[in-house]
Amino acid sequence: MSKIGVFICHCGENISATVDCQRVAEEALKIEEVEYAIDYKYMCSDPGQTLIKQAIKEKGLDGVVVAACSPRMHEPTFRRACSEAGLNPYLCEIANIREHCSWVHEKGDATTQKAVDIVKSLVAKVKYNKPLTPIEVPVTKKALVIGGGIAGIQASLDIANCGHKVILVEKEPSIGGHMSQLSETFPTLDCSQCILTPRMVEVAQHPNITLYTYAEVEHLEGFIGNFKASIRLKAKSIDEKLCTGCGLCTTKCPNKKISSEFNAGLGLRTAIYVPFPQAVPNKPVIDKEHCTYYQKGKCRLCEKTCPTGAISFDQEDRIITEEIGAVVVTTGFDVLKPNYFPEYGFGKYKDVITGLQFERLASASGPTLGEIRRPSDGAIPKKIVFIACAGSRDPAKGIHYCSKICCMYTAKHAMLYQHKVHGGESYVFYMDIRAAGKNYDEFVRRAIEEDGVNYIRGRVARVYEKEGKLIVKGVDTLLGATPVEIEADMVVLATASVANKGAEELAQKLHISYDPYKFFAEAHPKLKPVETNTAGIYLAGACQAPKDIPETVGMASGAAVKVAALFSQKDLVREPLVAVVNRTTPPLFSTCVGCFMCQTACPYHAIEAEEIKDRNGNVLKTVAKVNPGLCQGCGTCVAFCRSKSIDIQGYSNEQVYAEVAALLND
Amino acid sequence: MEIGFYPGCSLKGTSLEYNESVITLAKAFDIELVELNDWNCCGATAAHSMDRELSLSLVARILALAEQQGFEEIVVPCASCYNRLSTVQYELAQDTKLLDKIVDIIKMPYFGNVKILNVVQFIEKYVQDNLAAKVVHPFRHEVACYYGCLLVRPHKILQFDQLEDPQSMDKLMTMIGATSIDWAFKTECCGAGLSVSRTDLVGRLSGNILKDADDRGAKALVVACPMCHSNLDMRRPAINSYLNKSIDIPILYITQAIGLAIGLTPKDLGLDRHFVLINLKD
Amino acid sequence: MTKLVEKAASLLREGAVIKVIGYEEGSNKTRPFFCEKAEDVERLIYNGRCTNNLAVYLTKPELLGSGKVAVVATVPTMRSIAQLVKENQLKEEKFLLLTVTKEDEVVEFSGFKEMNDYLADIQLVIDTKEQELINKLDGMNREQRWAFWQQELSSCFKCYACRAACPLCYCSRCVVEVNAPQWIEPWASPLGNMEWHINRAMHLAGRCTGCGACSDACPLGIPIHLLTHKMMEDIDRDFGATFNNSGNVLSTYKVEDKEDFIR
Amino acid sequence: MIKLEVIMDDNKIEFEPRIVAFVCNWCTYAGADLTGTSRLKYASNVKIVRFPCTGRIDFMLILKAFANGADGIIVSGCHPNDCHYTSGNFHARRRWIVFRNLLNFLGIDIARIRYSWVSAAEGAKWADLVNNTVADIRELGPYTEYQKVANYMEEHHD
Repeated sequence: MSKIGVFICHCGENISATVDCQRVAEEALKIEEVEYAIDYKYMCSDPGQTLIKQAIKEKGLDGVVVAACSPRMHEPTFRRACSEAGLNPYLCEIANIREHCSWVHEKGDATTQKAVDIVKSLVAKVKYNKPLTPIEVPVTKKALVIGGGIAGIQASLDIANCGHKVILVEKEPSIGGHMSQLSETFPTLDCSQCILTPRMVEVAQHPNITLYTYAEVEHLEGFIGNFKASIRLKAKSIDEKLCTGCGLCTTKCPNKKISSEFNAGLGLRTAIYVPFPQAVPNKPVIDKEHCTYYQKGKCRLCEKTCPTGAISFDQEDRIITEEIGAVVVTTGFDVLKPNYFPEYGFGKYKDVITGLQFERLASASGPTLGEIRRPSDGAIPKKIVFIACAGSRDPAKGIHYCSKICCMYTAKHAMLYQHKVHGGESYVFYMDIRAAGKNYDEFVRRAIEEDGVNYIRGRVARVYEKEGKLIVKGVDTLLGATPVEIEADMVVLATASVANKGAEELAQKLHISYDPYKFFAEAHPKLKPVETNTAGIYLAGACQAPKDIPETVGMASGAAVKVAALFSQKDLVREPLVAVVNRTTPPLFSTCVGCFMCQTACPYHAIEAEEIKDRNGNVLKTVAKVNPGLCQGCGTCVAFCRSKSIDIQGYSNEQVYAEVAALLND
Repeated sequence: MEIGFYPGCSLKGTSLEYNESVITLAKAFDIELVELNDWNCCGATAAHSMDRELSLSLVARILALAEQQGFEEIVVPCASCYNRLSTVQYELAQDTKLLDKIVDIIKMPYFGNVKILNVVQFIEKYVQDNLAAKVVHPFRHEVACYYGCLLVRPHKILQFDQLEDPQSMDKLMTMIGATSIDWAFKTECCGAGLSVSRTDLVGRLSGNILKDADDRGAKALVVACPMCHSNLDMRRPAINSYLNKSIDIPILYITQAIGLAIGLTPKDLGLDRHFVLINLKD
Repeated sequence: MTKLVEKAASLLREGAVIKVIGYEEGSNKTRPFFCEKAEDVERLIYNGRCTNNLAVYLTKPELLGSGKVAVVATVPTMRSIAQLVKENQLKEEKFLLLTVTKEDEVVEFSGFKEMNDYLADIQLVIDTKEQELINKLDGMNREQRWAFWQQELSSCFKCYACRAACPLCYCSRCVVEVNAPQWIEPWASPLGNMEWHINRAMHLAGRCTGCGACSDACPLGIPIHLLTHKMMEDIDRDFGATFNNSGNVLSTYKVEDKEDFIR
Repeated sequence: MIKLEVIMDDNKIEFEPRIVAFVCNWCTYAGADLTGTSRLKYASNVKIVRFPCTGRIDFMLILKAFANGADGIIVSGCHPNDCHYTSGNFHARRRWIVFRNLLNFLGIDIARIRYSWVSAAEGAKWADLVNNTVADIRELGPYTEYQKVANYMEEHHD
């Protein structure tokens, strides 16, 4: 016979407004083996918890059901209270009568009855609860940061400065990310590279940071505190120990006409290349796809040129494994390919470019050394049109969401244009101006009022070329939908920010969730913005949603603190809600017959074969065994076991069976 | 083989030559277009802006007739009919309550599974594969393919070609030896909605289209819509007076252009019915 | 003396195996025969009337003893053996597998792999009568099917002969013997009978090799094998799991598995 | 026991189906929490049983729910590719495909089992799912066919 206590919370009026809590308590007392039942205004408050603790002691309760809000909210609170009163915390269950009852139904008998039924089913369950002990797991105090943009750089530095080891993996030959491509940054117009490159160097020199560039995460297994990552180090075809970064090879490479990723396609690079002069590490890699030697078997000019003999054509990709305790994902974003909009002629007309390309034109390190010149003929555009929301907030053709950064960078672009091209005319077609942020709106006002940028509220229908001009046909909705036609020399599209390509694949490798746009999903939109639903994996920067630099840096530091907090504990304590294969007396040893169907069902490779041996070491039987360190408690194996030899703690067969029966039986 | 055919009113009146050329072209590829028995108006005129139930019922009856007469597919050359038929089929598929109501009105069984083909889709499906082999007089001219509004939008419903930069007619024209020019007015409005009431506006809108094609060196415009055709062809005086210049580019239905390429006679293709003379020099 | 008898005699005489499991003539049908002495080999027969699935004995160590055992396997027996191997139930060194061809030649397999290769070329044919019955049931409406099965299952008195005859029902503790919780009432009852047969079918889903031993064993002639056979068909259609690549259909998955009922 | 029958205007007693929902903790349970947080109203006939994952849901629990008097059942978890445990829902999906075919072959009314994917963000979808299921089951009426089989003892006493 159990002695169960039932505690019904009013949650102020949140529950009691539609559920008759006193009535629930009365009905609960009628349930067999319920020793005590009481309702109270705020069960989670101090006096409320004291009520539970006292009852446990005074009535000698061996099971507790708290009927209150969702267990996802206060299950830990009430379990802790039970534990403080000397009751094993796993003998406490939560009946969710708020989210699943009082908030979703009108006041009335049916609602109260449903609350009673929910209480009944959890009382039935708790009778079969068993005292459990948390599992303690050691933590590997080394973090993996995936992506070497500003988010990854900041997170790595913060974690490393807390005294923990960091592995930073970047898929490109250099760290720096999109920020290194930017000209100047809003709203201060300070030079992006000037503020970024010192951080890049710091990463390279930090004793706690191991940097792998031209590398990608292949596989991640394990769980919080105990991950194992395989990282593919792509062959750079360079012996980095010998290479001095002199750059002679890049001048001799005969293949000079490769579109430069760093210059967003506006510049050219060689097949052996350093993406940009300030790259970290400042050593070249050979792009095998474009290298004459790799493609045709002849050339090796770079090899002949290299004074230190650092070129190594037969290098192969290497895969290394690292044991780590936490992961920060900082893989950033990509820009929507504007061929979404054939009506804007991107790809067809050379002088229709993306915002990112404009950044390169405006950058002192860019293909035009910072002069705004048309890609087609190098002329300075006298009239330029910026089209905001090229893809963003466009459910019909682009994406639903706002890319957040375009209003600001478009204002910056127009401003930079006005500063660089005196007497030039600039137009911005926009839907709304979203300039929420410190000094942001002031910045946009400055562009309009001081620099004379013409803002036209309306959409552009079409861009086409006529007699060397780009005809931009749009509408001015503030002038009563007047059609506007501008003969421009250049058009800049503020293309939408989208998830990085490969984001979905990476999410599946890491077992983290993502939204319909393939941005990684945070664990809670407000309260857990840097956590993912997978313990031990954190997010920072634009891989979670479009964001600007200050936000990204803030988020990266936030993620770093989460990692540091995890690493500050000696051991990680895990919930003991894991699967167990039964054991019994010889000669049966276990009812498991060793068919190992459970093994293929387990997503965590947590099921091992255990050989049961006699004293002489002869194998008597081979049965399944669950590794509690690896098991995450999904219970998929349990449902597959024909002989019911595996069960899961906390959701055992007896528990759920009793719960279902009690829910339906009046 | 036989395929269902819904001509609609234009093809029986102002665009007789479209009707002739579609049928002749199909015949050249051994396809008989069988006109639906007892067909009615598609409701493109006033019905769909005045009375929703009527406009749905008109089309539902047409599609029900096609089902009844055993057609899995029907060819609908008029872009406006094609648009109405497709839209109604889509709307009825989305809303079962509405469907019940309409079935109750037309008093005919309706399953909504007849496939509706516009003329370009018809050519792509049944003509294209054997086309190259049949070309005897390659159509060696610069042409501007003009799609207009009804053939490609709304994309959500029609799911045909690229909304802003359609290419299907351009591809077909290339197959018969033509050079299709890149131009900016492929899907601009020709003013069909104002064709009768405001011919001055038709002159302006169609004029802009024709001027761009002319500026870019097109020797002919190729269309697949009777409204586009009549505006660009019949309203040429209004156009020329708006442009202050005389443009004599002829307007051909795609079926006529292909027909000429495979050696059908101008008469069979109804070329003599046009206002602007077709006088293309090889 | 048939070639099978010769082979068995030589295996036993040379001590290559301690027993040969095969068939002998029974009162009016054939029956399994555990031949342990060379002088009994003449009783071994093999023909189309040998229908018992001998694989059922291979998971019972108490019947096998502690030496190598030869098995005269029919095609259905071999299919069951193949499945048992996939489920880690048979040790290769324990068995010497034999089969007899249409021409009465004895084939000796070097191991499980060779047996699988031999099986790969043989199509699984579902008996036409059975297929007709399945089709008939598929053609009924739901209420009729319900009535059909309620009628059929009402005569089940839970003797578990179906379980005993099935080579793949080798659990040391069957789900009907689990009592915490008591998933299935152990006595015969309308609910318990249905739940038992659903469990049996689900537990055999993707594993059943279609030998039909279960319904042959049923003393009341309930066509219970239709349940597992129907599942074989469905699984084959839905997951493309044919006999040769099946084995573990239910505890594996494909991302592209198709269904039309989860909304 | 509080009376659960609703008296309709025309004095007809409307049947209130009893429905159990088997949901996973991470998506649908959280989604149903969101329904609550958003204060969306839905029918009170459905009671939720929480599982760590749809992969955990034993097919026998569905049969047991019917045997214990459920008129309808909802089974719901994370959308494909979104499983908290990466693949529990894929295993569950395959299991339900097979199980559903078997039940149908046995003449069990599979229209009474409603499968869905409801994510943690789909609070409104959960409310719709519940309301639609309640309406559908109400249309189908009580599952007396199965309950008769389950309560064969009572039958004998009658």
